[in-house]
Amino acid sequence: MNSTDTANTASPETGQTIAAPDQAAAGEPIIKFEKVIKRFGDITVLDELDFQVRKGEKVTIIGPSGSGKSTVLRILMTLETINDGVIHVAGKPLWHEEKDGRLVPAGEEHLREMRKEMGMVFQQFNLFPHMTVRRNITEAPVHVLGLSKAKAAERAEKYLDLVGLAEHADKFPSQLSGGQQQRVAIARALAMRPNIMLFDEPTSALDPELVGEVLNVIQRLAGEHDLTMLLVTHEMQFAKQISDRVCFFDKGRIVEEGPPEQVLVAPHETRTQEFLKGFINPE
Amino acid sequence: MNSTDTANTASPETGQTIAAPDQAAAGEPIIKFEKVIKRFGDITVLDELDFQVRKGEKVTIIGPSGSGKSTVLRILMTLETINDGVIHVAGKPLWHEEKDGRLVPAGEEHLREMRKEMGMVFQQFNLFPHMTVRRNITEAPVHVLGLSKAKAAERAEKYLDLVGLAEHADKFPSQLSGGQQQRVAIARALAMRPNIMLFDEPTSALDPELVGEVLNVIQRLAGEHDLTMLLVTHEMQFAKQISDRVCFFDKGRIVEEGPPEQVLVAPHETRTQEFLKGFINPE
Amino acid sequence: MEWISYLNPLLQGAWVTVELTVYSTILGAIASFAFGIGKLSRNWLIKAISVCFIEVFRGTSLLVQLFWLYFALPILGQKIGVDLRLDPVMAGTLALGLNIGAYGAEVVRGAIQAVPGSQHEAAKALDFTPRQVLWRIALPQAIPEMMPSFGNLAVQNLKDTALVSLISLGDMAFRAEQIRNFTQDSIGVYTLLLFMYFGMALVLTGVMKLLERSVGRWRVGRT
Amino acid sequence: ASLKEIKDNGTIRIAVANEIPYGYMDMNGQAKGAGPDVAKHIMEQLGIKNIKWVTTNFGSLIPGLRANRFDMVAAEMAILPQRCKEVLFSEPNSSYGEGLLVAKGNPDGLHSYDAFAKNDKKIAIMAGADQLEMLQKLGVPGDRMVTISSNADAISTVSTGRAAGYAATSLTVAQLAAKSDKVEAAAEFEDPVVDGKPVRSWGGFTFSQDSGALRDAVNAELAKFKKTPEWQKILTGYGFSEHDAKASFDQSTKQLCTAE
Amino acid sequence: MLFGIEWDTSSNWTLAVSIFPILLRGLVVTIEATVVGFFIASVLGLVLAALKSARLRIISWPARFITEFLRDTPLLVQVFFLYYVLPEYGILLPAFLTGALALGLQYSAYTSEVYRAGIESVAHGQTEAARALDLSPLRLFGVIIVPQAIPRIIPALGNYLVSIMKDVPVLSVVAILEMLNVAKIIGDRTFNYLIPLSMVGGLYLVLTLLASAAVRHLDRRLPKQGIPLR
Ligand SMILES: Nc1ncnc2c1ncn2[C@@H]1O[C@H](COP(=O)(O)OP(=O)(O)OP(=O)(O)O)[C@@H](O)[C@H]1O
Ligand SMILES: Nc1ncnc2c1ncn2[C@@H]1O[C@H](COP(=O)(O)OP(=O)(O)OP(=O)(O)O)[C@@H](O)[C@H]1O
Ligand SMILES: [Mg+2]
Ligand SMILES: [Mg+2]
Repeated sequence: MNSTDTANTASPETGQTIAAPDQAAAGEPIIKFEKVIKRFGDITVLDELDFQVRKGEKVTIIGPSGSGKSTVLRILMTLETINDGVIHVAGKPLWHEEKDGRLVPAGEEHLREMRKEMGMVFQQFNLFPHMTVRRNITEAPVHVLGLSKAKAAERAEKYLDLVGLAEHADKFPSQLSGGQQQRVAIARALAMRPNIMLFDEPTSALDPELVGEVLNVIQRLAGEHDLTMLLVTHEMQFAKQISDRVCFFDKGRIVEEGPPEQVLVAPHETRTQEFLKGFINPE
Repeated sequence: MNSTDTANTASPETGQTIAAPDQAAAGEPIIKFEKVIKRFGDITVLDELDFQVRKGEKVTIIGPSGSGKSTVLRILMTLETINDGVIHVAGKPLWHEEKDGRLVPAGEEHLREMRKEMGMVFQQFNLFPHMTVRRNITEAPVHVLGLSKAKAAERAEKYLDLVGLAEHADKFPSQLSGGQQQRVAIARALAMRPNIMLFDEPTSALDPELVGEVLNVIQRLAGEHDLTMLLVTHEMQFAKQISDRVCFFDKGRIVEEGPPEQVLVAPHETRTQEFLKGFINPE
Repeated sequence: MEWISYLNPLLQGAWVTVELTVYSTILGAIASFAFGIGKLSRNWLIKAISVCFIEVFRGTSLLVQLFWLYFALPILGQKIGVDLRLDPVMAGTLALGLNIGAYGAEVVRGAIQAVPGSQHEAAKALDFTPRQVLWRIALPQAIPEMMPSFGNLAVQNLKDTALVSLISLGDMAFRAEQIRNFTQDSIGVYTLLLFMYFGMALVLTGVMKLLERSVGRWRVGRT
Repeated sequence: ASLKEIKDNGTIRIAVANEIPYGYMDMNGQAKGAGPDVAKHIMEQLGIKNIKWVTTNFGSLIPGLRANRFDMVAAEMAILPQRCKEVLFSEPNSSYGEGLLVAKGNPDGLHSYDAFAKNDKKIAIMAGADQLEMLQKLGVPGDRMVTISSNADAISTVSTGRAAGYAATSLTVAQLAAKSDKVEAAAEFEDPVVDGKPVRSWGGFTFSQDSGALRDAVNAELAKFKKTPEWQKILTGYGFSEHDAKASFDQSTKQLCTAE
Repeated sequence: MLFGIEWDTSSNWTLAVSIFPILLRGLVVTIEATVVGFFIASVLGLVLAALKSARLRIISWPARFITEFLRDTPLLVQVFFLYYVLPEYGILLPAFLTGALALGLQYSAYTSEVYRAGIESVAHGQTEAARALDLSPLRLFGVIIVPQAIPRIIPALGNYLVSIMKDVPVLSVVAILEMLNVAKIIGDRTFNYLIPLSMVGGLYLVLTLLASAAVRHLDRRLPKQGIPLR
């Protein structure tokens, strides 16, 4: 954030140079994986993955269980480390920082700075159960961003309104339905004003009846032009509606990607076709 | 099973009389709820429920969480008692038995006899984790039906074949995927040769990718003309394919029922319409 | 009834028992958190100290600890020229508090570790520092988890106070011994004593339940 | 604490071992017995107003003095050479012989400690008491001695047959016998003879090694008090015979401490 | 001298060396009391657990009360009670048995909970599945529930075995010559408590660490999903 001094004169066209995030032109990759390798013990979960997301783009990741979908998001959020390769977020290397002109492994300070770019919504909501809905949302803005309590509460109000839960601010998460909890989780992530939102199967822990209300909120967010979205989901119909691009993952690689109409409806690859057959009615 | 001496001369047409199960004509109600009331503490879960299933019929129950869907199946399996009303299964009262010409509350012996009519498949599989797959299937035939071990093993073979898991007979449940476990559970229930199969959300604990293999097995069973099936599910597409009839439950009552094309595609009741809206793509 | 006359001296002893229970439970709670959190520390020295404390006080008998503090520590003090003579109340409180604290430390550690990893991840995603995660997220969630175990430990502690009678502290058990010395009425004295301890334990259990409910209020609701 | 500190504070801590009649607490927490009653008089004379009584196991009396848990012991502890190495004793305040507590009717016909060296019965003693040495010298093997932790346990130990007899001073035995009709003092008890001398004990007040001044002050007052009839009344009031009282003048502490 | 073994007070080291065999004699008693106490607790706990789960309240309530009472009163007082009160009713047990019985009684309250929790922890769904298959209650209990409960029960019982061992010193109050009592007597005679009491502490530490490791090993060896019985 305070790096406006570095290399912001470089041509925005050459993706290699470090550009200050605020000036990354739309269409410029805000997320960039280059030959990223991730292993858990013996198994290789991401296998020289190359992957890019442009600023403002809405990308959906689909693929069978264990193909590494969550791992991509978790690495971005620095919840997992990588074994090899380079990742850039908003023009800056995620796992490295520049010191005296050389790239060195990132310190905790740099990682915290990078995480501020992103917000994440988890499959299991992961609300803080011992705090009211409002505290859940204000806690980080107050103690991480240093907002005043009043300011943070105001912000909480705003995002609760956005997800349609203004009147539940004083309840505890256990008093809400799963769908409501997930909407609070979205509000909580938004209150940190991230440029990128990561969603990891946000509806798969929900009763089928409650899926709709969460998808509605996400759909509304997808309307925001500036917000970059990376979404893992099994809701094919929804993916088709909101995505600019769909990536089909298998065994840690992207097998097929493209506009949803192509990947979801008329996939080229047999692996994709097989996978989609498992879903009763992709169209 | 050894009750062929009772009342098997009564006319099969009059549903009131007690008919031996094997001779209940197709089209005759094999399951009949009359004004059944079920309460848990203060809350009334089934509210004077009237409900019938004919022999050989495939009925799907849908409805919001807490509407009493599981409770219907659990009562049939005598896992829950009822507070009021009468239930007949295969022409015999479930919770009562005839003694000296009078109906008295059923003893354990009668309940065991009645349970033999039915097999149940649970959401959480509930396999016995300390037994091999084969033992899971043979345990009850050997110790309940009194089959010889060889005979029971043969039968296990047959049903494992049916669910496509013949080569996994010597594994323990923990070594199988969720979908495979659920198929074993189906084989286990079938090995008791029930006339009625009860399925309580058999796929909702499964990874989306594994749902298909279980539904396939159930679909194959649905082809059997004699088997009565009662299925609770949220897989609307599947329900539409296999059901003779769909019942929409809400608050312990049947709000709407009829052929799947009507209930799922063009429901009359607003409550049903609202519920189905939650599902992205019922059709 | 003869045993009515026991009641007064026993009640005097009961007060000592109560005081001792309260002091040592407070000391135990402090030790529990200090060493329980210490055992999870990334600093190896703090971790080693915590592990040693926990293993030593859990691994030896309470009565051995009590006798050691009361009889052996002064001798050790003499050897190194420091006055380590503890009076019985001090020795009793220390032994009871540290002993229960070692068990409590494991409870604290377990409860903190039982906070799901997903909570840590959610907090990290919101950019909390590790210290903030411990104090704002993990501990507040862990405390209600600890309460049932703490309740059991408090009752355990109450029972253990009876052992201080063996270093001549005038608690309830000690008074009972005195009365029996005097009257030789074993049945009366011990029956009364057992029921007094039982009553105190029931009260203590009730208090801990109330406490449990008050710290876990957020756990009400649907699930 | 030193004599000066004690006088300044006006408070002294005195321990008893809950042994009737030497020193014990009654049910209301009042100190009683030959030791405490004499000690109360002495403290009055010394101008020390408050006495904090401490009850402890007999075995903890000497460790307690050494650890400064109390200033003085008024338990009529027998003055013995090996104890003189650990603590200071006042001049004798009393003397007493030995006794044996047995079950009612003395079913085993026991009349001396010697008997236990010859038969296979068990004999109870109190932890830390001097009967242990006595019995060892008489040749009673260690595995037939049952150690109890206080006098209070003696009646039940003997009456229930956990031990055939309880070895203690004659006074203790008489007191215990009076408490319960399940036990009695062995009649015609023969004093044990150890190293050629009949056993008799002399009891006094006990102090830690660095409390010489306090011991001297107590000695001075004790000598004065022992000349008065009140002193004799205290002793006889607790069951000591006149012979016991008189015999307390027979030996000096110096003699007792250096005796072989 | 104790157990016919003399000690040498000339220095701390010689004292430590000379009393070691004496302490080992005490250790044997400690282990004996632990084993006997544990045996009583295991059996009595099973009885209490069975009574507590009885359908008849006239059986289950007293059993619950007894469990609660045993759990909430100090072992020390229970030892005294048994030692002094039982003989008044003509029940005269040797001191060792009295002590072991007290340990067994106190811990039966705990073990009864272990049995109950072990059985209840076997998933509710298992019972339902067995019922749906019409297995008899006996078969359900013996073949489905118990084999799955055992891997949960055994380690918990093992932990109580260690706890019992740590409570044995309380029996010293009725003159049982277990390790701590032996050390205390040596201290009373030599006026050096530091050496014998520290040695007892060390021995206890070794003993409990070994025992806990054994329990953990057992816990790991037991198949988590249960032991199949034929
Ligand atoms: N912490 C971990 N330790 C070891 N292996 C892990 C870990 N996390 C994930 N894995 C493995 O990495 C692989 C990919 O996991 P990932 O969670 O990214 O898959 P996914 O595509 O999100 O699957 P799902 O649809 O089931 O969520 C899996 O094989 C998984 O077992
Ligand atoms: N054992 C029980 N004790 C108390 N209440 C119960 C019990 N079992 C079920 N209920 C209540 O009965 C109601 C109906 O439960 P049921 O499980 O039949 O619903 P359902 O339609 O199967 O819902 P879901 O889709 O969540 O499985 C719910 O409100 C539930 O809370
Ligand atoms: Mg995932
Ligand atoms: Mg249900």
